Amino acid sequence: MKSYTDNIKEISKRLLKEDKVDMVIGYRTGSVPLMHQPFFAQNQEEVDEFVWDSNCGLNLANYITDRTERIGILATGCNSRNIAVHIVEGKIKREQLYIIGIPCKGMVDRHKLSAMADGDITSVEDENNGSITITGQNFSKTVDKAEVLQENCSVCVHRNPVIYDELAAEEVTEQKRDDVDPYARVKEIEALSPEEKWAHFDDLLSDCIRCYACRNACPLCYCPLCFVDESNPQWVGKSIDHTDVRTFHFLRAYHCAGRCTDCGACVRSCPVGINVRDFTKKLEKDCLELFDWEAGLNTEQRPPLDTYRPDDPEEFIK
Amino acid sequence: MKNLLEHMGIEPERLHFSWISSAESTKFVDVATKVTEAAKSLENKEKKFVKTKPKVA
Amino acid sequence: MEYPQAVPLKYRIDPEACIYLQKGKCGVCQKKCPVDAVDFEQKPQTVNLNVGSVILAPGFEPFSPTGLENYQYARHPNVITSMEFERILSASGPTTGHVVRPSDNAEPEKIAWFQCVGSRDLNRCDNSYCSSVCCMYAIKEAVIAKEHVGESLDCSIFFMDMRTHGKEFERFYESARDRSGVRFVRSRVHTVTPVPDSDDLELRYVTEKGELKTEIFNMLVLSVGLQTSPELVELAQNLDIELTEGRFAATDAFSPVETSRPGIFVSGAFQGPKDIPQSVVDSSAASSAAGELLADVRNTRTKEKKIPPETEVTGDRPKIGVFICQCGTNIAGVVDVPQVVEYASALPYVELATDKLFACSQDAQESMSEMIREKGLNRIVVAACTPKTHEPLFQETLTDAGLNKYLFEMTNIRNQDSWVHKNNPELATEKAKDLVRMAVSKVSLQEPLEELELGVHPAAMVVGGGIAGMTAAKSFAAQGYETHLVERGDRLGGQARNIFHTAKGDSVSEKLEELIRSVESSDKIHVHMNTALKDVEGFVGNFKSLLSSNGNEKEVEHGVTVLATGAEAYKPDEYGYGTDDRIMTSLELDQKLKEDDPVIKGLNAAAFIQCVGSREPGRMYCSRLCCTHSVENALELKKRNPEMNVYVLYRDIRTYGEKEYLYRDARKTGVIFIRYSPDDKPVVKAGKDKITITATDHVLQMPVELEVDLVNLATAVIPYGDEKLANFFKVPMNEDGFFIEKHAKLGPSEFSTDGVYLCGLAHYPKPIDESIAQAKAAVSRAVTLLARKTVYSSGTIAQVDQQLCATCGVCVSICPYSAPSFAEEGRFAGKAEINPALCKGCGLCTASCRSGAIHLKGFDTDQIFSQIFGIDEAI
Amino acid sequence: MKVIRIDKNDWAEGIEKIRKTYSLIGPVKEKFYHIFANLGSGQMPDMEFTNSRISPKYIIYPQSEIILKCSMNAEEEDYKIYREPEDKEYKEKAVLGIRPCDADSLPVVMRNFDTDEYKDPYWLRAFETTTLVGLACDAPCPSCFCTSAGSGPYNHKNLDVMLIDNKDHYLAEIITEKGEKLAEAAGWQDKAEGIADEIAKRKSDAESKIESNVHTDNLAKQPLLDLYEATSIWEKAAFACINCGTCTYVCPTCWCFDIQDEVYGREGFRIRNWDSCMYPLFTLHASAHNPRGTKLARLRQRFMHKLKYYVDKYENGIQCTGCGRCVRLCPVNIDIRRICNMMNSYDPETCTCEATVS
Repeated sequence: MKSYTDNIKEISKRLLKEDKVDMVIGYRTGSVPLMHQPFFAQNQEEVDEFVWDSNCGLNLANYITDRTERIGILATGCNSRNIAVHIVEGKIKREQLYIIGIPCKGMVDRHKLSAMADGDITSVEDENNGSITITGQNFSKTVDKAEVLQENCSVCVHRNPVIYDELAAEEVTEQKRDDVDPYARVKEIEALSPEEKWAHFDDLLSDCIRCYACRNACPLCYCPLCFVDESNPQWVGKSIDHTDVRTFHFLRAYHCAGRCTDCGACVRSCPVGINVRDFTKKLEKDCLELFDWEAGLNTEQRPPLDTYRPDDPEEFIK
Repeated sequence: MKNLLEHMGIEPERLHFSWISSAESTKFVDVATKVTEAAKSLENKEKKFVKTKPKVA
Repeated sequence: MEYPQAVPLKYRIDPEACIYLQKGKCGVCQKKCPVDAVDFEQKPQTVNLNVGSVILAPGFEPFSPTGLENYQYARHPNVITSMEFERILSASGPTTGHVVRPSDNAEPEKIAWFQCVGSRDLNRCDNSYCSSVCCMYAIKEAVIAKEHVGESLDCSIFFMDMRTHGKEFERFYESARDRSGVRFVRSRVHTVTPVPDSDDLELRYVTEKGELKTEIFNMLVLSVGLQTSPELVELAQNLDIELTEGRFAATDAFSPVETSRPGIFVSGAFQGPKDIPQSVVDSSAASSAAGELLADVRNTRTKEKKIPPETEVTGDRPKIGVFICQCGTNIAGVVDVPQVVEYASALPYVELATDKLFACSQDAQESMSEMIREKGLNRIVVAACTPKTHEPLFQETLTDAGLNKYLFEMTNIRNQDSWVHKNNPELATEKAKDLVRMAVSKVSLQEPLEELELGVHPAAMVVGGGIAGMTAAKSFAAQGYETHLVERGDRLGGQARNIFHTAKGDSVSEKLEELIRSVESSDKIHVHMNTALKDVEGFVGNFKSLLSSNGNEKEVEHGVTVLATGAEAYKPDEYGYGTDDRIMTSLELDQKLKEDDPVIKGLNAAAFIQCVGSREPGRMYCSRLCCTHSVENALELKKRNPEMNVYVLYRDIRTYGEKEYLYRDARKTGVIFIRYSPDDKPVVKAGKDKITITATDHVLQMPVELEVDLVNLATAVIPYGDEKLANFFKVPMNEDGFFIEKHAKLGPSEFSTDGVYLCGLAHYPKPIDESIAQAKAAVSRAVTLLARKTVYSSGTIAQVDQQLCATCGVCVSICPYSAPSFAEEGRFAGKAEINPALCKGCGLCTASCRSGAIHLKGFDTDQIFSQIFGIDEAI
Repeated sequence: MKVIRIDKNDWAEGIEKIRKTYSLIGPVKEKFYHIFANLGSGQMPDMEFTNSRISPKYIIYPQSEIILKCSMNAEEEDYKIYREPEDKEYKEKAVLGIRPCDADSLPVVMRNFDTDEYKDPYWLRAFETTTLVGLACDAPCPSCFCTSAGSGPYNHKNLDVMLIDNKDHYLAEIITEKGEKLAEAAGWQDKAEGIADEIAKRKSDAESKIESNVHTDNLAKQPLLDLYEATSIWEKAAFACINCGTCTYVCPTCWCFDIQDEVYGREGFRIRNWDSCMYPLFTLHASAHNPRGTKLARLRQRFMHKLKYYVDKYENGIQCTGCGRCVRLCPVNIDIRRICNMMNSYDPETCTCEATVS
């Protein structure tokens, strides 16, 4: 995927040179494997630090909230959708942005790869032929990239950016909902009995340390004061009591309903590997089914829970 | 909201939505009674989302 | 007390039944009454009032079926009238809402309703008009009865034509049939006989297919009609006003609330049988008509009230006064009030707790006011009945005592306590304590709130130059207000231009020309033709609208807006419309009639097909006016050529009210009515000479072929559904595209958005007289605002804590009143702010703000939480 | 110091013995990762692990801990009167397999919980009743830098016992009396003689495997305010930072906490929870003013505290033992090694520094 990186550098340099933008937001190589760092370049030298491969999993839309500069930003399908949500919600103006669209082939799951490794991974090679090689002190493994994709990427149906000013590579073929079922996992949970569901989420959240990485990695969570941080009234207890932990996850997910693009930043950033998407994906599915809505596909329409229409479904009222 | 609550294991019987106008007192009594009974008759008596004892150190 | 909604809600003595008045003995009530309210010495008084105009709203009396022997009403306890059944359904009625039949108090399994009892009937009574409301109320009663008893209750309605022509009624009918499972039987039952050895009744009737059937019911409800009482007829004679054939006050289609005597106006069922929304429209229209007459003397007899300056309480320790109402025995009969008083006086910050026999009575109010001043109370709790009716009263007392009226909390220990727990007084007393404690904990956190005083720009804008719009403009002008009439087209008159006659046979065009002339010549009315509304900003009392006409833009300021944007006729693609000139819509036929087209006289046969585009999936509403219109035109055709064969193919004939006479006359003149069902619609084939219509005859149950020369399609009335306009004023539309009024019954001519009103076809299909009435009604509502010169915003409004605002815009998007917007300048530029004049305090934004930045004053989280945690103590 | 030999065949048996007097805590693989958890009866610690994902500081300093308790029932005597919970147990416990770097965090944390003015009873009681059976580290992670952070893979100075895995047996250095007591209780008495050289070699082998390090020599000398104002360090790092609390929560040396009162039913609890300087609420004043209102200020606080204020105040190295967890788990790859080296090499004259990770 060298060409991606080269193209990104080229475009970024041009934008900075032509003074089209004040900064370009991208990634630079991380100091540990699987972890590239969101990074902004303001000059040509800094642009040279840019990198693009399948370890760029955090959502860059998180970094443009309320910024006032003219910004060039890399955007994959989901990132671009979050940028669109940001524009709708007044967090940034479209005019401020020069969106460098990145047709995306998915990001690798750092939790999955670390679990596969026999020891610590020292380097990761993202081959162009769709395989990933991880190397550690005493091992080296090559795996099919498709198998180690983040789950959200493997079921992604919007790999190409929905809004952009320029593409850094040719568009990739989109997966169709007929081919991949984005909601397979949701359906599995839906099929459980209430007790099993409760137990599933209890287990899911048992490791949560309430570090709020999921919330803070999420571009949607930009409130100046999050409800969990409010002290008067204190909606949620601050300890790791399981009721409080669940309340946090449940309400955070609900706040993202109709806005979440399933970018997977929450899961990727979780230090203990909780699949927070078990909450958000359900809401995504409901929004699609009830309101025919997918988040961030345009910059005009507000998400369904922000608006009321007389024809909103109300089967839940009995 | 109801869907998500159910998704994470709150029984559908525990959350109920009805339109009841201020004039429909009997309907209100009915609905309230039915919902209460439905919730009480659930097999699992464990209170969900109710903090009874802090499960911390 | 005559009925629970009586105003004033006071007891009176029926002199006919009072032993004391009749025989001079007894007088027990006088001895028992603790407040000496009984006075046997009261005599009727004659009071002379000098008034500028009179509005008659004396209502109706329900038809009494006592004389109808075949229905067994007078003889059998289980045959009751619909009015009696209403009482059975009422929670405050004799059976507290339990559906039981009178004979044995047992829950019935099968109930039948008979329609048109005392209506559409010349044989057994002389009410040949349709009472308009019975179909709908019968369906409602059946549905509610099923809700009360359960799915298993068998409800059958026996009817002739189902007349659900009101707004949203058709859908209700459909859902009653398809979802609630109410059975509709098109038949007039001829015999009812009691079943021996039981309390049941046997019905014999002929089905649509001609079969004779017998069926047993546990109970029978007679849907009685509306009629004018003999006393009213006498009153009318005394007042020298004309009555109609059905003994209703005679009015003209173009002045629907004016009686034959100038200065005397009429509203409600005395003008003709009608339902609540129409009565409310009428009453507003009548007051508008009276207002036009009396505009010169407006405010000459009013007195201004003196309000003491407000005491500053901020920072003071709460000193709470708790007033607990006994409501006579309503509360005290169940709740141990002294115990609650004792309990309340020990609650934190409570300075004083006391009970009142009737807290709402004048003397109680005065003593409350006195105690506030004497004890220096700064927060008040009243535990009584419903705040909906009584809160303003108590708040006024606070204001009179110099307290900010928001330092008040009311809790309902009657409707929500003593009434519902009357069998459990001990628990009811405990619950009353809980409710009082909750109110006390909330009130201690209440803060004085400010109401913003806003000026009102004394001008109106009317959107739409049809008959409703022009009537509104004219009425505004007559009451002294500058009016901007905005019409997007190049001619005034709207749909009325296309109409030939009103139902009463008046020529529309003459009256219309007269109206246009008077509008155009009025110096108060500014007519803006070919003009579109580009933008609207502002709020009640202070709108600024940008008008655009041929590229020229102009801003007008106005305090109120009336939307009278009308509707258009459905252009059908069914029944061969558009393929043959002989197949036309009703309006096209009107045009021909108006022009006296010679073709008409030469026709041998003509057919009217009803419900074209109405009462169909996707447009599940009745267009209300087409039945009357077609029947009237059928008569007109017969008049022009009595030899002509005229057919009306219909589903239900809905000539409601006194329009029923037209239907009667049409049948008399030989117009043939053929009913079709929506799943077996007539088929129209245009041949060279004749048009052939094939339909199934409902009497013969056989296909019939009609050969006609003209087909009139009675097409639906379709609103414009102008979303942009709706958005300008943040007014809602229903799924059909009609505007949604503030309240279906009580606010038919206004929107929930303050300062915006509606009338005419944009609200719902209606004939000219109803449009005119509604136009005047809208003006009446608007003028009550304009006349005040200033308006006060509510103190209970939302406020943004801008430090916490995430600028996500959910509030802006979700508010139905456009109250939130983003601040344009200042320290918090870009953050949301709420216009206090627009905010209704509904709390939508507060609830949907993810970052918790919005607070609803008077219902802030700490106030609500203190109340909730107040309950917790009870657990 | 005594070294004993524990045959791996005797290992389980010894553990069964000490179960009677100690509650045992050890590494357990849960889902993908190891954590330190209570060992149920018969459960053995999984000693084949690199290190736990989250630091085991919670054994002594739980993330949420009830410190006081009261009744919320108005009829009861201690209605709204906080008392120490009676059911709080401080049973002797033994942590098996704790890594030296994590053990070395204890004296760091203790500087906060055990001072002349104030002694934290909860932390101290838990600490005093805990016996640490460490496991020397032969396969450090590439992101470990303990040797340059005052610790090391064979650093035993804060352990009671240190185990060295020697194929079929462990060599156990008995370092303290607590350790002695535990070894006795376990019946591990097989003295290993003459292996000092071997241990020294193992130690230097392990140390040589530590690939990365931090430079701290200059930190104390750096003028505080210059570092504070070194925007070239803070700006880029703060950009990526999402202000989650991951680094502080996984860190063995972060000690900050927040105290919350909570009501459950009819009981009230005063609960001490970990806090994080990454959170905006951390220093939020009641006046609504926040002296560390920006992301940059918060990120700077974390590193300045660990690498400058602490250094200056205690003169005992940096507040970091080089476990590398924050490096591995930071979702945006903010690397303390890089920041430390930048701070160490910062030249206030030119406002430049070396941004290297070695």
